[in-house]
Amino acid sequence: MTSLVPGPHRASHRPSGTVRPAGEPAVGLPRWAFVPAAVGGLLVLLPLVAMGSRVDWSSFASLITSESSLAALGLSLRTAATSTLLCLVLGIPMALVLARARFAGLDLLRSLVLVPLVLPPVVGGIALLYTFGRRGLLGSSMEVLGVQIAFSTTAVVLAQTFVALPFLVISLEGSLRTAGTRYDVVAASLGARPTTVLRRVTLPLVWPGLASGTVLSFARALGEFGATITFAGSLQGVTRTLPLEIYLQRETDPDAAVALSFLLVLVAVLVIASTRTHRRVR
Amino acid sequence: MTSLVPGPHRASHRPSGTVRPAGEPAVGLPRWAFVPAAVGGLLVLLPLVAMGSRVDWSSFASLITSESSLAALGLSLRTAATSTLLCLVLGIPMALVLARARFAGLDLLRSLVLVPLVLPPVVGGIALLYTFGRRGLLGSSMEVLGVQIAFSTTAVVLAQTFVALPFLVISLEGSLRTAGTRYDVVAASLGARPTTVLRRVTLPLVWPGLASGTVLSFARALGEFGATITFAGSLQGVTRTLPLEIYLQRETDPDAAVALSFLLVLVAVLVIASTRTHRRVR
Amino acid sequence: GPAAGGDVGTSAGTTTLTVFAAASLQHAFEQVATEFEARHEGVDVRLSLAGSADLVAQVQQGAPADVVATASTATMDRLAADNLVGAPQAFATNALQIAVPPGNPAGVETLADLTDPGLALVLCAPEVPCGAASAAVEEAAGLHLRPVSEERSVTDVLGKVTTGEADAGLVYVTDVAAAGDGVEGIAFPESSAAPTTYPVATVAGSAEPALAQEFVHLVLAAEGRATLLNLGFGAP
Amino acid sequence: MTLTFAATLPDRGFDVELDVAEGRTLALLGPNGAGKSTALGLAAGTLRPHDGHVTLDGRPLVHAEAGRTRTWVPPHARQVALLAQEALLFPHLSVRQNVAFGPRSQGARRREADAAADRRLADVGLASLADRAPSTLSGGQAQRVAVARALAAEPRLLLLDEPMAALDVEVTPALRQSLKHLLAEQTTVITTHDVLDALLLADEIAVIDGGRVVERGATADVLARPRSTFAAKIAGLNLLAGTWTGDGVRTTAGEVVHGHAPGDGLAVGVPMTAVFRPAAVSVYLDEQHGSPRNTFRGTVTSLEPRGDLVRVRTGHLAADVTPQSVAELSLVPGAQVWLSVKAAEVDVYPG
Amino acid sequence: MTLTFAATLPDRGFDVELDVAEGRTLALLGPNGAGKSTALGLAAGTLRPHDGHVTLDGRPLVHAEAGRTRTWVPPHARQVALLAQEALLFPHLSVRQNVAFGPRSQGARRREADAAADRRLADVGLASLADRAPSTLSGGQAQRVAVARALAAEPRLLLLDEPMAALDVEVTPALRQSLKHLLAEQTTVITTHDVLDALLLADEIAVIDGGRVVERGATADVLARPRSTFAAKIAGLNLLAGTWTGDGVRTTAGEVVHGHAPGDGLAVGVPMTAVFRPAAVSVYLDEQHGSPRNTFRGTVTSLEPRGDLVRVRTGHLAADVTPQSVAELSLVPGAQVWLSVKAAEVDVYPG
Ligand SMILES: Nc1ncnc2c1ncn2[C@@H]1O[C@H](COP(=O)(O)OP(=O)(O)OP(=O)(O)O)[C@@H](O)[C@H]1O
Ligand SMILES: Nc1ncnc2c1ncn2[C@@H]1O[C@H](COP(=O)(O)OP(=O)(O)OP(=O)(O)O)[C@@H](O)[C@H]1O
Ligand SMILES: [Mg+2]
Ligand SMILES: [Mg+2]
Repeated sequence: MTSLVPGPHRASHRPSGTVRPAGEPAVGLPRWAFVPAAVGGLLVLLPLVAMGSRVDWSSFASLITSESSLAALGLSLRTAATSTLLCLVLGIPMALVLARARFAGLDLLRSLVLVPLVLPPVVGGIALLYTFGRRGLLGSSMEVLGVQIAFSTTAVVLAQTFVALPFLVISLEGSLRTAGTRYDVVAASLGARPTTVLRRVTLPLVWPGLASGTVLSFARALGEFGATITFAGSLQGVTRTLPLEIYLQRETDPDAAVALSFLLVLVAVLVIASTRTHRRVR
Repeated sequence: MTSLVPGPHRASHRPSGTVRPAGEPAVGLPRWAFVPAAVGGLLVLLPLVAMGSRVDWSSFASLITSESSLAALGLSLRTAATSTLLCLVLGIPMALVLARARFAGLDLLRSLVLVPLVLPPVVGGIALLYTFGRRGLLGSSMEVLGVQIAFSTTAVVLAQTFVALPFLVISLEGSLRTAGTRYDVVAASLGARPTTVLRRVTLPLVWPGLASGTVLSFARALGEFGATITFAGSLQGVTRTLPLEIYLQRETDPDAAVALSFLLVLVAVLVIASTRTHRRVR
Repeated sequence: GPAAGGDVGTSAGTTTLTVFAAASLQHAFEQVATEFEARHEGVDVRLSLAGSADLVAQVQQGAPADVVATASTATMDRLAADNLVGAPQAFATNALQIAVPPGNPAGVETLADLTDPGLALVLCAPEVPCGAASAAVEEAAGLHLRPVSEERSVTDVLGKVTTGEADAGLVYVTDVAAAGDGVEGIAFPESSAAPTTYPVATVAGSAEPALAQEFVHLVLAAEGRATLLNLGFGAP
Repeated sequence: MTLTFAATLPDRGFDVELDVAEGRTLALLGPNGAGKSTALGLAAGTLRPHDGHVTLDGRPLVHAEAGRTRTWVPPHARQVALLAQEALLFPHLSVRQNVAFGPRSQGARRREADAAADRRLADVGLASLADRAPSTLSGGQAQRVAVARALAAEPRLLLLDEPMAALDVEVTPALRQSLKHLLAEQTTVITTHDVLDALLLADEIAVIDGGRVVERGATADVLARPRSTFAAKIAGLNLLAGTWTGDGVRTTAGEVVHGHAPGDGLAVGVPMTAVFRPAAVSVYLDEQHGSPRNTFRGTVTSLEPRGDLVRVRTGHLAADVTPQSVAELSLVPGAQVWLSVKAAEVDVYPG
Repeated sequence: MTLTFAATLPDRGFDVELDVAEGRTLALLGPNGAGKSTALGLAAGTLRPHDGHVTLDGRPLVHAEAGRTRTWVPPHARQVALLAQEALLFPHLSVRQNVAFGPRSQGARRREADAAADRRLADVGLASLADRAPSTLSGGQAQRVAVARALAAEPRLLLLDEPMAALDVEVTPALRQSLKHLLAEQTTVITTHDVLDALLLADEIAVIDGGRVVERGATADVLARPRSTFAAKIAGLNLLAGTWTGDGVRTTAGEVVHGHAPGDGLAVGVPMTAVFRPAAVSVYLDEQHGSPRNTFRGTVTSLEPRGDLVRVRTGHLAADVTPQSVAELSLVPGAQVWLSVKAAEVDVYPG
C-alpha cells in the first residue's frame, strides 16, 4: 500500500534518475530519520558480526550436529511452537478484552499482565514453582489428579508461555486500538456474529500487529532460559532447550556456546523470515 | 472511542438491568473470548499470588530499604529510563524505515533486527563484549578516543538498549502498518514537512502502539540481567542493577530475593500504570 | 521402577536415576554417570545441571531428584537444614588461581600485584562460593583488593578475562584448566587459606534410595576421585 | 407498523419518534447535523439510546430507561443493514467478497453468496469490477459497491445514509431507478439531501432539525405543502409563516401576504403558512403598485442557473427569472430588489 | 499558464493533458471512475505519473519518462492543497486545530493560525464547532471542516474533490457562494457531479471519460454546445451524434435529425452533432405526421420530477412534460412512446 523512497531521492528538486513504480503514493519520510535508524541498526547488527567473526567455522558443523545440540534444537523448536500456539489461543482473547471490554479494574489488569516482562526470568521460574510445583499453590491438588508439571516438557512450555504471553497481548492490543472498530460495526450490521466479525474482519485488519506479536512471542519463547532452568530443570531431551545447552556449554567451552548461539539465531531468522509479517492491508 | 460490554449482558434479548452510557457504540466481543482471556490472565496472575504468599512481610520493609537494595533500585530506574529514551530515539526511525521505506534487503533487515529477542541475553552480552570491549571490533578505536565502556554504567545502558530495542521497533512497526498513510498524505498536502507530519500526525495516530512499545522496552530494560552481567559486570552503585542484586541475594537468602523481586514488580507496575497507554484516538 | 513423575521417569524396562549437579561439575559427572550405567544394567542416569542456588530452590520445591551435588557447603547446608537430603559428604575440593588473558598483558605475578589501581580486576561477589573464597584469601594475605566488578559466577569472571576485558581475575584451578588456551593460570601460595569443598548427598524424597546411595559411593570411591583429580579438583 | 422508533440522546439533543410500515420507505431530510445519521445508528444498534425503544416486526430491539439499557439485541442479530455515509469497504476482501459478506455471514454457501453478490453488483452497474481490491476503486465506485453490499444482506430493515452522494449524473438516475425497484417491497429508511431521491423513492418524508422531527407526512403532501423552512427549501418553494389577520398572513417581520385561504371561518391570530413557487415571483428594481399583489423588499444574495432559468435568492425568498431579465435588470449579489407575486399564486394553509 | 499538466498512468488507462491559467477555476466532470481523482492526485503529488510532467508557475513539480521519475517535488513543498473525497479530519486534533494545521505547518504562530482557522470556519458556517472533536461531527459537518482546512492552507493551487457531496440544501448554496468569492483569485481545479458547481464556480470545464479528456472549453460553451454525451447529460440537453447527410444528421442507429445548420458548404459525411432541450420535446403514444419535425421511437425508462415538470427518459433522449400530460398519457416505465421535436428547436454543429 504505502511506499516511501529512501531519503536521498525524495526531496530532490533537481532531476535524478530514480526508478520507482508510477502511481505509487509518494509521501516522504524525514531524511534525518535514516541516521538514527542506521545507528540503531548498527547497534543490533555489529554485535552479530563481531560474534560471527569469533566463531570457529571449521568445527561449527560438527558442533551443531552433535547429539546433544540436535536434541536441544529439536526440543526448542517443538516447545517454542507449542508455546506460541498457546500464546495465540490465550493472548488474542486477552488483547481483545483489554482493548475493547470495559469494566472496573481493567487498567490494573493491563499492568499486571505486563509483570512477566519485567520479572527476572529466574524469579518467574520460582513463582511458577510456587504455583505448579509439588509443594505449590496448585501443585498438591494437581498431584491428587496425578499430574506433575514441574521438570517435564510441559513445564518448559508453561515457562515459555508465561514469559512470552505479554508480548503478544501488548502488541496486539496496540494494533487493535489503532485500527478502531468502524469496520466491525459495518460487519455486524451485515449480520455477522461477533465470532465471524473477529475471524473475517477484526483479525485480518490487525494482521500486521498480530504477526509482529506472534513473532515477538515466538522469539521470546525460543530464547527463554531463566524461568525454564528454574522451573523445568535441565534434562537432555526433556527440558534442556537450546538456550540451556548454550548455558552449559559456556561453563566449559565458551566457543561452542557462541557457535550454538549462532545456530539459534539462524533458526530464529529463518522462522521469522518465512512468516510474512507485512501483508498488504489497505 | 470503543466500548464493549462483558459478555453476559450483550446478547440478552431479555430485559436486564445493565447500566451503560447511552450513545456509546455497541458492537460485541464474542462471549467465549472471556474464557481463554481469563485462563491467560490466571496463568500470569497466579504465580504472582503464589510468590506474594511466600514473602516474609515482617522483614520486607527493612529488606527493601537496605543500602544495597536502594542503590540497585536507583541504578535500575536511571538506566532503564535512559535506555528507554535511547530506544525511542533509535527505534522510532527504525520502525518508520521498516514500515515505510522500500529498498532491497529490507525483509532481511527486519529479521535481523529481531535477533536480540531470540539471543539468550548472556550470549548477547558476549556479542557486545566482542564489539565494544577492549579487544572488540570497535574497542581499540574507542580506546584511542579515550572512551572506555566496559564496567561502567554506560555499558549497562548499552546492554539494556540492545535487548530492549527490538520490542519498540516491532510493536511500533505493526501499528504503523495498521494505521496506513492516508492522514499523512493529507498533512503533506497542507504543506507540512515530513518532520512535521511525523510529529503532529503519524506519531499521535499510532500513539497506542508507541505507548505499548515503550512500555515493553522499559519493562525489558528494567528486568535485564544476562547481557548486563556479561557485558557490564556487577559493582554496587555502578553496574549492579536490581535484577543483578536479586540474583546475588538468591545465593545466600532466597527469601530476600523474592522480596526484592516483589519490589521490582511493584516499581514496574507503578511506572507502567502511570503511563496512560490507551489515549482515545478516534 | 517407580516413576518420579512427568516425563522424568521410566521408559520401558529401565530405571532412571536423576542427578542434580552444579554446572561446573558437568564433565566430571558425565564420566561418573557413564561408569555408573556400565555397572548397573538397565539404569539410565540423567543429569540436570544448573547453578547451585537453582538446584537448591528446585529440590526445595519437590524436584524429582535422587542425588544432588553442589559447589559449596553453604548451599548444601540449606537443604540439610530442611531435612531434604541425607548426610552430605565432601567429595572434592578446589583452590583459587589468578586467571590472566593469554600473554598476561598486565604482567601479573603475585597476589599483591592485583592491588595495582590501574589493573582491571574482577572477582566473584562475596555472596557466591568463589567470592567467599576470594575474600578469605584477601584477608589471609592482608591485602585490600578493589575489583571493577563482583561477578555472580566463576563463568562470568572467566568471560571477562578470556575476552581481555579484565586484566586478571580470581577463579578455581579447575576453571582455568577447563578454559584451555583462553586464559593462563597463576598459582599463589595464599590460596591454601580458602579451600572450597564440594558436597554430595542423596535426596530424602528419592524413589530409588538404594541406587542413589550407590551413586554417591561411586563419586566418593577411587574411580570417582581419579576422574575428579584428572580435571584438576583436589581431594577433600 | 414494522418499525417503531422513539429514542432520546440528550448528549446530542436528539429526541425523535418515527415509524415505518411494512414495505414502505421513509426519507429522513434535514440540515447537516440534524440527527439523521444518529437515528439510523440507533436503529442499527451502533448507538444506544438514553431513553426509548426500537421495535421491528413487533420484536423489541432495544429498550432503555434513563440511561439503563433493559433490552438489547446486538447489531448482528437485528436483520437491519446500515449503509453508512462512508463506504468502508473491507480493505482485505475483493469487491465480490465484500458484497458476499452479508450472505456468507448469514450462513449461505460460498457459491450462492458469490452468485448473489454478482447479481447485486450488476444492479449497481459494477459487475466488471468484482475481482478488484477496494483500494483500486474510485470514490463513486466504492459507494456503489457499498450499496450493493447492503442490499445483498437482505435485511428486514434497510438503512441508507446518503447512498447517492458522490455518484455521477450518469449513474444516479440508473441507480435511483434500480433502488426504486429493489426498495418496492423493502422496509427502508433513507437519508438524503436530494429531493429527487425523496420524491422517487420514499412513500413518506420526515424532516428532522436540531434533533427533533419538525415535519412528517406523505411525500407528495410534504413537498406540496411544506410547513418547515427546510422542507420548503428542498421542495424549491417559498414559504412564509405567520398568523392569520382575516385577509392574509402576517409574518414576524411585519409583512402581510395575501393568498388563497382554505375556507372561511378562520380565527384571527391562528398560525398560518403561505407557500408559492419561485417561478411565480417577478423581480423589479423599484416598488410596483397596482392590482392585488404581494411585494417584498430584499437584497440579492445569490444567482444560480437552474435549467433554462436563473434562480434569484434574497434572504428568505427565491424567484426564477429568465437570463434576459437578469441581464436587463443587471442583477448581481447585493442588488436591492422588489419581489412580487400575485395573490392568486399564493396558497395559504393552517400550520 | 499557472498549471500545466500532462500525465499518463497506463495501469489506470489514464492519459490526460490540462492547463489552468492564474486565478482561474477548472471544473473536471466525468462519470465515476473516469480519472478525476487520479488527475488531482498526480497534481498534488500523492501519485506519480508514469510519463509526463506537472508545472506550477513555471516550476516543475514532477517530470517522469517511461516510469523513471526525473524531477520530484514532494507534496509538502508544492503549495498545492488537496481536499480529498473523504474528509479525513485528523482524529486527534480539535476542529480548530485541524483547520489551523496548514498555517501552523507553514510556520504561522499559534495565535495567527487559530485566528485564520476561526475565519475559515466562519466561512463554512461552523464557527460554533471549533472546539469539538472530529468524531463528534456529522458527515456533512466534517466535509465542511475539510473545506475550511484546505482553504486555510492558502495554496498556490487548490484541488477540490467533490467538496459539495453530502452537504445539505441549506448550506450548499451558502458554501457555493462563499467558495465563489474565495476562489475568485485562487487557481483551482474542482471535480464535481453537480452542474451547478461547474456553472457557478468554474471558468472552464474539462470532461474526462475513460481516462481521457473528451471535451474542453469555457463553461458556458461546453454546457450550451456539449459534444460529449456526458456533458450533454449534465447540461440536461439531448445530444445525437452522426454524420451530415446534406439536410440533417444521420445517427449510427439510422435516424435522421433535421435542424439549424451553422451555414452552408458542409461536406456530406462530416461528423456532426444535434443538440436540443428536453423541454422542446413532446411525447405521443403514436407516431405523428405533419410539418417538419423529428420523431424518435423509444421505451420510457424513467420518470423524474423536475421542478414543475416531469422528465421522461427513453434510452438516449429526455423530454420534459407537465404532470398532467404524464397522467393523461399514463406514462410509466416500459411504455412505448414517440418523441418529437421541431427542427427549429434543434441546433446542429460540427464535431
Ligand atoms: N460521537 C458524537 N458525540 C457527540 N456528538 C455527536 C457525535 N456524532 C455526532 N454528534 C452531533 O450530533 C448531531 C447529529 O449528528 P448526525 O451525524 O446525526 O447528523 P446528520 O443529520 O446525519 O448530518 P449530516 O447531514 O451532516 O450527515 C450533530 O450536531 C453532531 O455534531
Ligand atoms: N489504487 C488504484 N489502483 C488501480 N486502479 C485504480 C486505483 N485507484 C483508482 N483506480 C482506477 O482508476 C480509475 C480512475 O479512478 P479515479 O478515482 O480517478 O476516478 P474518479 O473520476 O475520481 O471517479 P469518482 O467520480 O467515482 O470519484 C478507475 O477506473 C479506478 O477503478
Ligand atoms: Mg449524517
Ligand atoms: Mg474521485
